[in-house]
Amino acid sequence: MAIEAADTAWVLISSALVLLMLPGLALFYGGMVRRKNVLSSMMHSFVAMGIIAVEWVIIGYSLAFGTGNWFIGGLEHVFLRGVDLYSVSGTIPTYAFIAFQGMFAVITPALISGAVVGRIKFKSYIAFITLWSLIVYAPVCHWVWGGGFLTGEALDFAGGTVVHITSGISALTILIFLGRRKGYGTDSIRPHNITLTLLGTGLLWFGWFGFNAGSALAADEIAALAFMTTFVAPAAAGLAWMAIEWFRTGKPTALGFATGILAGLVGITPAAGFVTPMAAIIIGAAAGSICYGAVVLKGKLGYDDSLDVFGVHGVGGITGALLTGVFASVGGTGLLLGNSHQLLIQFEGVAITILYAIACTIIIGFVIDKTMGVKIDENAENIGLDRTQHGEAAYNI
Amino acid sequence: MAIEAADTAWVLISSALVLLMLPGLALFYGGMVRRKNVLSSMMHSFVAMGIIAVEWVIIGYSLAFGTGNWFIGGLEHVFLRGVDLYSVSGTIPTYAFIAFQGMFAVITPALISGAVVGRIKFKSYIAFITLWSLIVYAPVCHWVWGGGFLTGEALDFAGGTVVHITSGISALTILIFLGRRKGYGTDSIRPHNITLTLLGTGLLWFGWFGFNAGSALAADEIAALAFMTTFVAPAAAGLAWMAIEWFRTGKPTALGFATGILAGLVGITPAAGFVTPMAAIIIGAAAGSICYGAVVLKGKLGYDDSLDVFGVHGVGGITGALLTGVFASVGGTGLLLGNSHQLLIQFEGVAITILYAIACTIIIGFVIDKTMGVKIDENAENIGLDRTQHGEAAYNI
Amino acid sequence: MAIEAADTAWVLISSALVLLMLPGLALFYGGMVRRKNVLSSMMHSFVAMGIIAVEWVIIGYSLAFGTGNWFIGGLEHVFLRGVDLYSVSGTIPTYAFIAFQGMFAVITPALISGAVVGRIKFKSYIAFITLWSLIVYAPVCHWVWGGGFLTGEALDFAGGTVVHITSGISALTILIFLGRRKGYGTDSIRPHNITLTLLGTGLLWFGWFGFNAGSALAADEIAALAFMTTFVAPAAAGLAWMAIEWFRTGKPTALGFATGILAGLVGITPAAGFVTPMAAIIIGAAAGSICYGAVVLKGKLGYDDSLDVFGVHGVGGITGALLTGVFASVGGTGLLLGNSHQLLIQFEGVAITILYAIACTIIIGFVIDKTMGVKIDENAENIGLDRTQHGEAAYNI
Amino acid sequence: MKYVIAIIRPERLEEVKHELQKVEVNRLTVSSASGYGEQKGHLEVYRSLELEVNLLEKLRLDIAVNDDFLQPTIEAIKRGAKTNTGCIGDGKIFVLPLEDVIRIRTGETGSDAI
Amino acid sequence: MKYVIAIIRPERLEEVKHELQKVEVNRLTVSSASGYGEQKGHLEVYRSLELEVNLLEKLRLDIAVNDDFLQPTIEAIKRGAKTNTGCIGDGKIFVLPLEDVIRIRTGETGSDAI
Amino acid sequence: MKYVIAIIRPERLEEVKHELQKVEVNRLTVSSASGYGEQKGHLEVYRSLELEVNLLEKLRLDIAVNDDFLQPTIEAIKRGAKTNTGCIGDGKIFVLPLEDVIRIRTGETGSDAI
Ligand SMILES: Nc1ncnc2c1ncn2[C@@H]1O[C@H](COP(=O)(O)OP(=O)(O)O)[C@@H](O)[C@H]1O
Ligand SMILES: Nc1ncnc2c1ncn2[C@@H]1O[C@H](COP(=O)(O)OP(=O)(O)O)[C@@H](O)[C@H]1O
Ligand SMILES: Nc1ncnc2c1ncn2[C@@H]1O[C@H](COP(=O)(O)OP(=O)(O)O)[C@@H](O)[C@H]1O
Repeated sequence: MAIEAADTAWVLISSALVLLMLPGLALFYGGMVRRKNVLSSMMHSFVAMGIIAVEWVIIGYSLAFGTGNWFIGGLEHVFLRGVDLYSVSGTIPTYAFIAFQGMFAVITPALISGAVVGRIKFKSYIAFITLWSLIVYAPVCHWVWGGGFLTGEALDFAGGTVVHITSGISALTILIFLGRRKGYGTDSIRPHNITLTLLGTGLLWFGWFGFNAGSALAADEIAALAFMTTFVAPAAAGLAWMAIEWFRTGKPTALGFATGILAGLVGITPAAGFVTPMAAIIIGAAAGSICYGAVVLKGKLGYDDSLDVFGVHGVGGITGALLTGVFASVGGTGLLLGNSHQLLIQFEGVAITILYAIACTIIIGFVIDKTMGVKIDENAENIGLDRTQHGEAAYNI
Repeated sequence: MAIEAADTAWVLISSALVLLMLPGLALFYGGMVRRKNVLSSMMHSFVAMGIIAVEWVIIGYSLAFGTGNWFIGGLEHVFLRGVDLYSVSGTIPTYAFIAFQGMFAVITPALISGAVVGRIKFKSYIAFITLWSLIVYAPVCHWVWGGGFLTGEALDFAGGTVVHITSGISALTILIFLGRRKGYGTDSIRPHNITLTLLGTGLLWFGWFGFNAGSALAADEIAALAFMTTFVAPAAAGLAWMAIEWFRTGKPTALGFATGILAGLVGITPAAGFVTPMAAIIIGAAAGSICYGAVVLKGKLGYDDSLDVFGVHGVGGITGALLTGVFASVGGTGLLLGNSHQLLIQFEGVAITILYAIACTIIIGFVIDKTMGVKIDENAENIGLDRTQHGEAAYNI
Repeated sequence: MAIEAADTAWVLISSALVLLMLPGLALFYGGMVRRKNVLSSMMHSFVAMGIIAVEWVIIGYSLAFGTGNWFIGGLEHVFLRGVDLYSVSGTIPTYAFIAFQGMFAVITPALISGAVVGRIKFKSYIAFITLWSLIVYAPVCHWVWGGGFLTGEALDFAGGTVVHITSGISALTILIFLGRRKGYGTDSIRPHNITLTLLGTGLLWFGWFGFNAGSALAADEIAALAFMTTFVAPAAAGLAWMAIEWFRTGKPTALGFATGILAGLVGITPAAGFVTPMAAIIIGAAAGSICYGAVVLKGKLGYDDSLDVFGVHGVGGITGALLTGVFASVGGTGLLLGNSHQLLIQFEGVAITILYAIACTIIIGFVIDKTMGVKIDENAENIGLDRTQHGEAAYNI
Repeated sequence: MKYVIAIIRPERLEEVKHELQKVEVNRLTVSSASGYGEQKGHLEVYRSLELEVNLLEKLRLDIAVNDDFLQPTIEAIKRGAKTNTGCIGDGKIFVLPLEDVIRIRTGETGSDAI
Repeated sequence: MKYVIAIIRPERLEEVKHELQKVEVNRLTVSSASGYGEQKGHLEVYRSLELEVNLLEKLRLDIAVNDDFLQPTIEAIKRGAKTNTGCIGDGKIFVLPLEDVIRIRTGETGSDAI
Repeated sequence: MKYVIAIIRPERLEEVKHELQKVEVNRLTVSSASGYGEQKGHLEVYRSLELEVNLLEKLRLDIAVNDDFLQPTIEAIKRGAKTNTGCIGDGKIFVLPLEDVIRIRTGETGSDAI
């Protein structure tokens, strides 16, 4: 079968957009940590580009998209065996498909890093994401998109479950081994440069058009729809967050608005190509509000998910996955069109993924903690990870 | 009619590029203000993404592109009624068209924010852009592109009139209600981080390829031409600005070069797909020089259009619109090809838009000033908008 | 012949991506210099966008891609004569081709600027790149891609020789006239903001997808392959650099990882569309390791190629060009497939380019040094180039 | 001679400079600092996490003066630095003895060099 | 009254503040500084170029105290600033005479104003 | 003992440090500051808007010395900080009395601890 040049162009540029989300994420997170941890935090995203990209072509792709069974793909594409220049996936070259999917594999573990900033050993982080990508990401990706037991059942347009729920839940779970940062809750822990975070937000939104609209895997009407929903949902989410914050604290913060946008991007991800723009506004507003609540709750409960990976990606992903089951009206039908079954399936997909992510993260965390240790010592935490883990200072005179 | 996948891909990626101009603008402006106002300034761009995006799909699109009359579109597409997955505009899905046009609607009021930094109330800013987008942007957009009385008459390839003249003129007008910043003209008001401004310039130029070349609404020869002119015009404009500045003050500044690039981008916008690359160089150089003059003049006249929205977007937009009437040679003919009538129409379009923008801005400004007040009090201005309007500090230790 | 819309869209967006590499480069370099030289360093990239863009359409394009002879193109396309809206190159409008190639012309001299930061006169820099682009870039581009004596012989997919070897070698050569920065090798010269460098790295990688995959000049299988190799090679290179650094100094630095990524991007450039992804991983790892070695060697030898243009672009480009002759297996065959002749040709291309670049750079440098002088005086160097050359300070309160 | 160190609110700098100029004190050195003091309860909210910020941005002025200028200098700073409400956080002035001053350019010393 | 200037490692700030609070010294001014001193040999590596960094990040505390608070203040700083290993670079305390203090808000002077 | 505060041009730091090392003054603390002084007329142009910048970047050195080191220290700073042209803005040196010094690491006090 021949490829479609237009679809190829679209998926390639979408892949590049998703790659740009990594520096975007690095800035988004990096701006929120203290000066002494900014390089460490950014390196979490960058090193994921190194490790997971290589791991993906060696084995990850095969595990996720190889034929395999209901649970996991086979090993037939290890080292990209069986793929060559003329292999085709749908209407695009398989290489384009592998690259596009590889970007998703890269960003997912990097998302987790927001929870662990300022106190995780760099080598343990590397070990963690390497294992996690194989043990959690590859199977869940296979379930939902690669021919596993949820494929064709659960609606997940661009990765609400595969990307955001897995990472958000695992972020919360890994805290078992990390606890809080020293000084948590005092003014000595404030975002060191919110302009970086805003720039990161901009790059993330930009890249997310590739993430969501690219997931149509063709330059067609569905891509246009997904583009449109990815435009309005984060807008609505940012406004919702801002409105609540303004009302509750008297000030609409820039950081809050940025977080709201992100919540909206997460929330619309599973629904992007399945719902109308108007439904997208509702989903966005819901994601913004609910994530706001989750983040407030965190503050009350006192666990230190430092940059709110759970509150935004976990909660936002769950919200989006369930609301997809409510609002789906394009290429699938949800509750509002009378298909309550879909909501059930969505719920099932979410629940299984949550349990699986928790279990695996505990095991991986436990193994790493026992072998190389997860948390750095207090003195190193005081001095900062940039200096102690990387031997650098981000800012010099 | 079926869509063209390649055109769809091109318009979608162009839309994403235009969205990226918002963070670009936020950085461009944010770098030029003082540390204490940087988040406030960036939020002006970000919040426009929130508000106008939602407003656009609810009503703005309908007012701009609904059938309506010579002055304004109808209400038939309110809440995107009548648009569905398979709606087509030209050769692309209507959703793609709406998204692309929505990006223009978002960026236009955000441009205005450069004039008002450091002293406008956040809530008044929100009220202003919400109203302005309906009252000024939607009608002018309808006139020029949506079937109104200038459609097919005035040449405005990508928004010299619709985007830059409206925003530049309104920026100047709103100063009636704002006056100067405290300390205007002393060294205590200097750009706090020019690297941000340069990065913003880079993102703006990058995004502008989507803005201009995307306005071809197809991946065709016109798009390639518009791309080419958007490449060389800002280059020439930056050089022109730099040359004059070097000659006059002895130093070629980075900020000046960046401003020149922007002036060139603005200047070529209405002409992008109508002129040859060589004409684009002339237009760019002209825009760079004339905007330089306008900015010098501002300094002499002493009004505080803080980041020169009028000097760059207003004057650059007018320059471009008129020169389009001079140099047009592709898909339209200008003065140089003997069609003096076109220049007249261009002039007419510019004049009407200016008058309309001034009148509406005065009314909107007046209403807001009387109800919620436009300017913050002096103490808050001293402390800075980040702290007083948003309760944040951009930079912490 | 008609154009292909999909190929046009792909080349246009790729051109925009390459343009974005300029701000990317400005940040990459700007972050590594001291605060007092950051604008100067960034301006080196920005002013190249101004000067070379204009020079390219006036004469550069004609010299590179005009018919001409084995050595250089003719003058038939000076001022883009003979090109109009409907001119076609391959399957895309000639304007798109000119824009895409123009981006390459712009970035190549800008790469050199990394070697000369902190001590070159701005006007001399301008003179240098203006001449260099005509005397070095245009001919070498003509040799390899424009119909010159290496066209169809040497394999250079996206500019390993044309872009990276020419710039890397010239960067080293120009140091003859510049010597070291004052204070070289002491702690007073440290990167002032590594977050900028990381962001720059991200933008460069993103843009490089346009650079490499766009060089297919079509949205086809080759583009997908080049995309894929541009994804994994830098990943492998970053990991290689990090591994060696970690082993040797005990700390994996963020700056090192970023440099490794860049080395991998350079290394894969000539090979991008000619090798499999697995070969790309090897090439990337090789480029990362060998460039690391080159940079260490520089430290030992004590010459002040400030930001390692030679170590990364020169050495990386040579590594890539030769390894292309080893691993080529798609659209060309290399040593591993028994074609030792190709390696020889690669070697020949590299050697001739090196000699040519050295000779011309010496001549250009000599002329500029004798006329306007290349290096600023010591006092100005102490104060910094931002203040003395541009009359600005990047950061103010 | 005295060495005066004043800690003020950043937003009062212009006023203080203005008042100092009035009493012909035209030379000073400014640096940024953070203050911990009585002034508390300034609340910042980061993603709904309320932090009681007690490290506050301040400016520090160093002014060397001849003895007869001391009192006017202090008064000028007070006038310029005091907010209308006379709030906690308005700042403090410290007076240290100063033994000698040297102007590098000319080599002058003592009260001439101030 | 004394004007105490202490140069400490940035990472010890929280401990020092904590110790100072224990002895009821609640007001201080912090600023960032770079120190050159004995403490050398801290090596940084930039792209394999080894730099011996002798300009080190420090914090500077300024604390004005009444005479009877001087000794407790010094002891508190010492307790808070000393690393377990008592390494070079732990810092220094300088004690300067202080002639007067003025609280801007109230106009109080002398030891009451501290 | 004396506490020397010197305000210099940022670009002279290396020279000053060099001169200080020659007279065996190896410890100092550097911080950044902005100076207002005689030195005016430095013009900056932002988008053609000319601003007379009177807030100038400076470095501030703090050096505690024993009495017999005072004169050499002052001379060294003067040598290092003076520009060829001896321009306005070369800076100033202030000498304050210093009552005590404590080295945190060892607890040493007085002139031994300097
Ligand atoms: N005793 C002191 N020593 C050092 N700095 C002080 C002292 N007292 C006040 N300051 C500085 O002055 C600033 C203003 O103090 P403030 O809280 O207004 O004091 P008060 O309540 O005594 O007026 C503080 O933030 C701190 O930086
Ligand atoms: N005599 C001095 N004058 C000014 N600052 C000093 C002096 N001695 C030490 N410091 C400051 O204190 C910091 C810590 O000094 P350190 O190297 O630990 O000294 P020591 O080896 O004497 O304990 C130095 O980095 C410097 O900033
Ligand atoms: N009396 C003073 N008090 C505080 N700082 C001063 C004083 N005089 C000078 N300075 C500082 O020294 C810097 C250099 O002063 P400069 O303008 O060269 O003085 P002069 O003209 O007296 O040589 C000033 O920018 C200021 O920071």
